[in-house]
Amino acid sequence: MSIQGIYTIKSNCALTADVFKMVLEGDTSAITASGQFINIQLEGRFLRRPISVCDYDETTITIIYKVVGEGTEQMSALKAGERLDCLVGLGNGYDISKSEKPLVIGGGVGIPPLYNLTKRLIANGQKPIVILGFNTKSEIFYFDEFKALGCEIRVTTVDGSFGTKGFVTDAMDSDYDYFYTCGPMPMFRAIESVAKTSGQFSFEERMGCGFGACMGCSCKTKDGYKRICKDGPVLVREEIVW
Amino acid sequence: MSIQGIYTIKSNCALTADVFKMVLEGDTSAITASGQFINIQLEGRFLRRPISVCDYDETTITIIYKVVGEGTEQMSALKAGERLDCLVGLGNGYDISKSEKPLVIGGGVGIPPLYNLTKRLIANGQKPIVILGFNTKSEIFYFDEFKALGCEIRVTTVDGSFGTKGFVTDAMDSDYDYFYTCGPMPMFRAIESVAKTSGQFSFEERMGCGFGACMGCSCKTKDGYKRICKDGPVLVREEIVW
Amino acid sequence: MVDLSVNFCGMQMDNPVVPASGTFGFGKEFKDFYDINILGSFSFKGTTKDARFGNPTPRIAECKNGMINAVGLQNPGVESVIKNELPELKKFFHKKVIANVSGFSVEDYAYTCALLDKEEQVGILEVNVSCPNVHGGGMSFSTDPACAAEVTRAVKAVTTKPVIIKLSPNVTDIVVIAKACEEAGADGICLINTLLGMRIDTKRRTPVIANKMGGFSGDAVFPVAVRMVYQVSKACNIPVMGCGGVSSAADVIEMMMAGATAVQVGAANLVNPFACKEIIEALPAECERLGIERISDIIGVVD
Amino acid sequence: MVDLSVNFCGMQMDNPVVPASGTFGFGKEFKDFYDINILGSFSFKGTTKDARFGNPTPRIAECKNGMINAVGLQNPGVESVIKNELPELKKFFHKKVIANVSGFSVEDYAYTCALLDKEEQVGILEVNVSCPNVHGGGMSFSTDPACAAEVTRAVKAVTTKPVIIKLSPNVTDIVVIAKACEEAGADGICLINTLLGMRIDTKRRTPVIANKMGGFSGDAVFPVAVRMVYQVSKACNIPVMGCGGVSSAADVIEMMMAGATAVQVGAANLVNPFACKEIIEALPAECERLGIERISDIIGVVD
Ligand SMILES: Cc1cc2nc3c(=O)[nH]c(=O)nc-3n(C[C@H](O)[C@H](O)[C@H](O)COP(=O)(O)OP(=O)(O)OC[C@H]3O[C@@H](n4cnc5c(N)ncnc54)[C@H](O)[C@@H]3O)c2cc1C
Ligand SMILES: Cc1cc2nc3c(=O)[nH]c(=O)nc-3n(C[C@H](O)[C@H](O)[C@H](O)COP(=O)(O)OP(=O)(O)OC[C@H]3O[C@@H](n4cnc5c(N)ncnc54)[C@H](O)[C@@H]3O)c2cc1C
Ligand SMILES: Cc1cc2nc3c(=O)[nH]c(=O)nc-3n(C[C@H](O)[C@H](O)[C@H](O)COP(=O)(O)O)c2cc1C
Ligand SMILES: Cc1cc2nc3c(=O)[nH]c(=O)nc-3n(C[C@H](O)[C@H](O)[C@H](O)COP(=O)(O)O)c2cc1C
Ligand code: FES
Ligand code: FES
Repeated sequence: MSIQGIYTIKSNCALTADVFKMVLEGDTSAITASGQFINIQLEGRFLRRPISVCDYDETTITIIYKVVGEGTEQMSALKAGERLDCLVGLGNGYDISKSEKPLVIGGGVGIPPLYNLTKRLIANGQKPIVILGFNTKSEIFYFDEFKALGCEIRVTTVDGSFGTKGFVTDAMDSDYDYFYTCGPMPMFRAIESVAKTSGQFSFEERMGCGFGACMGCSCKTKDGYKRICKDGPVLVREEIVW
Repeated sequence: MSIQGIYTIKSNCALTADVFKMVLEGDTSAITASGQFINIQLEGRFLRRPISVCDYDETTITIIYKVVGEGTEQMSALKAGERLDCLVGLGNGYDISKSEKPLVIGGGVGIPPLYNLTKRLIANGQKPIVILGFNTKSEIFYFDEFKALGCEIRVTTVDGSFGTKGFVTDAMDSDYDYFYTCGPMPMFRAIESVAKTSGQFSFEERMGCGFGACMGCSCKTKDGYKRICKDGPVLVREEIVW
Repeated sequence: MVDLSVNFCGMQMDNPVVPASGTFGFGKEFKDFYDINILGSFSFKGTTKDARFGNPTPRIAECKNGMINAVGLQNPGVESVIKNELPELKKFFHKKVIANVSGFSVEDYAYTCALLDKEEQVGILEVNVSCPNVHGGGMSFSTDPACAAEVTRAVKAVTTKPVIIKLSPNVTDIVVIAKACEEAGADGICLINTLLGMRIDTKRRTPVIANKMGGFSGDAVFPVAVRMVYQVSKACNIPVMGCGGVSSAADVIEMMMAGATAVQVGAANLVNPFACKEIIEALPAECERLGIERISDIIGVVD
Repeated sequence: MVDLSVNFCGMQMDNPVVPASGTFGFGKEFKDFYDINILGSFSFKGTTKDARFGNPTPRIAECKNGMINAVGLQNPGVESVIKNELPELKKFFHKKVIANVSGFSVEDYAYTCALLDKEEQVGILEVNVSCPNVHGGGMSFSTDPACAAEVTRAVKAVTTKPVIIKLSPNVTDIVVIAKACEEAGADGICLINTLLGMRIDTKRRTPVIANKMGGFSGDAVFPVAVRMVYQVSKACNIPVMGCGGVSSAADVIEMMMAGATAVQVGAANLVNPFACKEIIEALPAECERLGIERISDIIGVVD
């Protein structure tokens, strides 16, 4: 069950040229799964901005966001101590009961929700291999943080400036029994075409509400329509209509 | 010639339950006469708020305003150090070349512009008598400040709780050769019906721009139409169509 | 104590605040945020004869002080609404609900309304005529007085419940349409639905919304809504349900003074799920500030 | 270097930014703030055959993200404009100006345009048809395609200058009206004029504006303007001057991608007298950010 609350910014700093990490303090009791998101109200913007939970504990939520437009630009200028109205605990999140040795595959700003997911998989005794795809070395973020979780991390860069040259799919040749992914649509299509197992994809869609009321974010699945914000953002491979 | 500038709030404090005084710091070179006004941009409000200059010097502008709606409410919560975008030096202001022994008559929040006017009249060697009208004692503001200017001050209150009981017109029985007034329309009508000399009235009107561009504030005068914001707010008794 | 109650088309409501169709689903998503029995009533998601997926996504675009939606009447169809949604709703909402009905032919409307007429939970039928008429070259029923009247008559013929017609603001003369509905037997008018708007993604050089254009609503449209509520309530003798850009108690009062008997809140619910609760809680103080003892006294008080 | 120049109806402009009629007077009030020769051009205050005082005050109401005006076409009349305003303007504005003309009969329009046709400072005649037709029961010329076409023909007959017709958005089908004007010989279309809106002073229980209703404009109306510019530019073969809610360089680009060849800025000038200057200065960087080398390349680029 999602909640609305006022969260205090503890920190907000750049990880790369246009990717920022913000830590929010407040009630996190509504977060029940990795891959859920929060919906942030920004002064002077009509709609809220949906951002995945990258990590959380009893009192803080960490988010990582890329500046792509006016709202995220505005977020990047917020200072510690400022307060934000957020809806928290939105979406279904990843179901981690399905795997033993999964691949966790992230591309660009699809990576953040996979951090808490990986942490949780490890805590649960599963053995994830994490593949992180970036365009180039200077855009890499959270590599050390993932490393510190103690599982295998593979990085791909399109230009080969770090790790394997190529796409995340160029690093998928291992034994795995499942996969969890978040990232851009072209990456999803590539994974869909090579993946050997079942898995879960986390989708993005423009949202009116983020909590299931407006039908703004619907998508067709093999099991009928689903709302990305409420029945998603995570969909299982088998139900997705590409 | 009016200017646009960013002004820093030096102080902002209550004079009565709903009347506040704000001192702004910035370029005051555009102010050339008593009775001119500034037009203040407030965060989140589409139109600016016109407020008379109560007093000014080389670097500061003092305004006095009553909380009557959302904009003035918002102004009352502003703190020293905050900055405001203002258009400054708007309107014609009072022409003080016409009198030797004038009455200066203000009602409620019509009083502020008369403070600088009175100061200027005295500096100019004229001998103003100031009549300030309020509803009741608790609403009186700037009495001491006017007093300190060293001219005769008469206060009227509708309920008689201070000074003469009644209206400003009940304190007008003296020798005078001209008058300057600012206040509500009923007061203007009363003055118009008893005044024995020529004089100047300062009007209010809802404004689109405040600098003469939109024709939002026009009024008919005997000399054709005038814009309250540019050709006014001060009109001479003889030209006014009541 | 301020009396907030109003009577809209015979439906007694504790207060005039009604979430607008399409922004409140079938109530489920909001009951987790607050007890929705505090509402005057609510208008459920536009329901059609058959289930509809609606338009392709993206369906939502942000605007300064508003949003555009092109949901396209996604709903499970009237049979499913009656079989699944209404029984579910009954568990947590104990007042009569407003049934918002859409259609693409006069028969569609009559069919859907005839079924909903039998539902004891439904207090009022709200007929959204801002839909393209497939037999009329795709022109909306709401742009032609004769079409709007025809829908009104067809619906009135199949129900004994009060019928209100929800009008589109995208017309030259709203009064002509409203009067045609009144003459055809409408018990009330609801307005406004969304203004037709568009935003462009300048990076991609495409419309933001897959459907290109969509329905613009939210704070920005309030002055247009107030104007139309005023015009229609002065011209007609049936009550008006005001809607469009309402997000505060002050807005509710302004809309009622313009002529609305009850007031719907749309997009504001999406941005702030507590919008209606906060408005209802703020209304008594706002009324007191303005010297209003019974909110029903101010309906259409402006000349 | 980004090329900001555009050619609108044969008028070569350094940039597409044009202050809208009624928000820039005859330029005088703005020349004290900045050198207005940086503008593409500007559209002067709506001018009529005879001098007009306009409507009673209050004429202005504030809205969330916009304003309502009911100035009522106050202007000194065309003779005085030609005798006093244009010579005055010549002293500080060295480009061609757009002459905004209003009228209350077809003859009015023709009379005023015939006089302005002789003025070498006038580059384009912008005919505002959002005025009540006194011979047509007060209905606006802009709500009927035949009326709008009649005005267009009458004006075209008395001038060799380009004629653009400025349309009201308060219509069911803007495309029908625009096409009627095109067929009648219009060289371009300007849209949108203001939406009809209303605000109420809830303390006094009266409309804020003496005239009750008025023209709503400013940021809030932008999505409606973008939509109409898009619809009309797709349907017509004559250039469109976009207008409505523009207040930034990004808005100008969005409006042009929707189909506008040049873009007018209205209410924004009133709130920020430097609005157009700031937009013109921001345009090159905004174009670079979006990979635009020549701004004229993006006109109507959206499918
Ligand atoms: C479930 C979910 C989780 C997300 N998690 C993250 C994350 O962890 N990190 C991150 O950087 N980004 C994330 N995004 C994308 C993020 O929401 C957008 O980048 C952001 O809303 C852009 O806002 P803006 O004001 O900067 O852009 P603008 O283009 O100015 O925004 C205009 C409107 O479009 C919406 N919008 C624009 N891009 C997107 C998008 N890609 N998805 C959804 N709405 C969009 C905005 O919310 C706003 O309503 C997520 C999106 C969704 C749906
Ligand atoms: C030339 C001039 C000088 C003024 N000087 C002073 C002064 O020194 N002290 C003072 O307290 N007040 C003064 N006023 C009145 C002051 O402008 C209004 O009280 C103020 O704008 C109200 O804003 P609000 O947001 O609180 O009210 P709201 O009612 O919320 O405002 C809504 C809109 O109406 C306008 N408005 C409301 N009341 C008035 C009014 N009386 N006159 C003009 N516009 C109005 C607002 O500016 C705004 O655009 C002056 C007005 C004018 C025209
Ligand atoms: C996402 C969304 C979906 C809507 N769906 C419907 C609908 O199904 N039926 C209907 O009559 N109106 C629908 N509307 C219109 C609203 O009920 C309301 O008339 C309009 O949004 C204006 O009110 P607002 O400005 O408060 O949003 C919808 C509006 C939105 C924002
Ligand atoms: C105060 C004011 C006066 C206006 N006067 C005229 C006019 O005389 N002639 C005209 O064609 N449009 C007039 N307009 C309409 C504007 O030119 C413009 O079409 C409209 O305001 C929409 O643009 P905006 O949203 O940028 O203000 C006026 C608008 C305002 C705000
Ligand atoms: S965003 Fe409203 S239902 Fe998903
Ligand atoms: S307020 Fe615009 S002309 Fe006076």
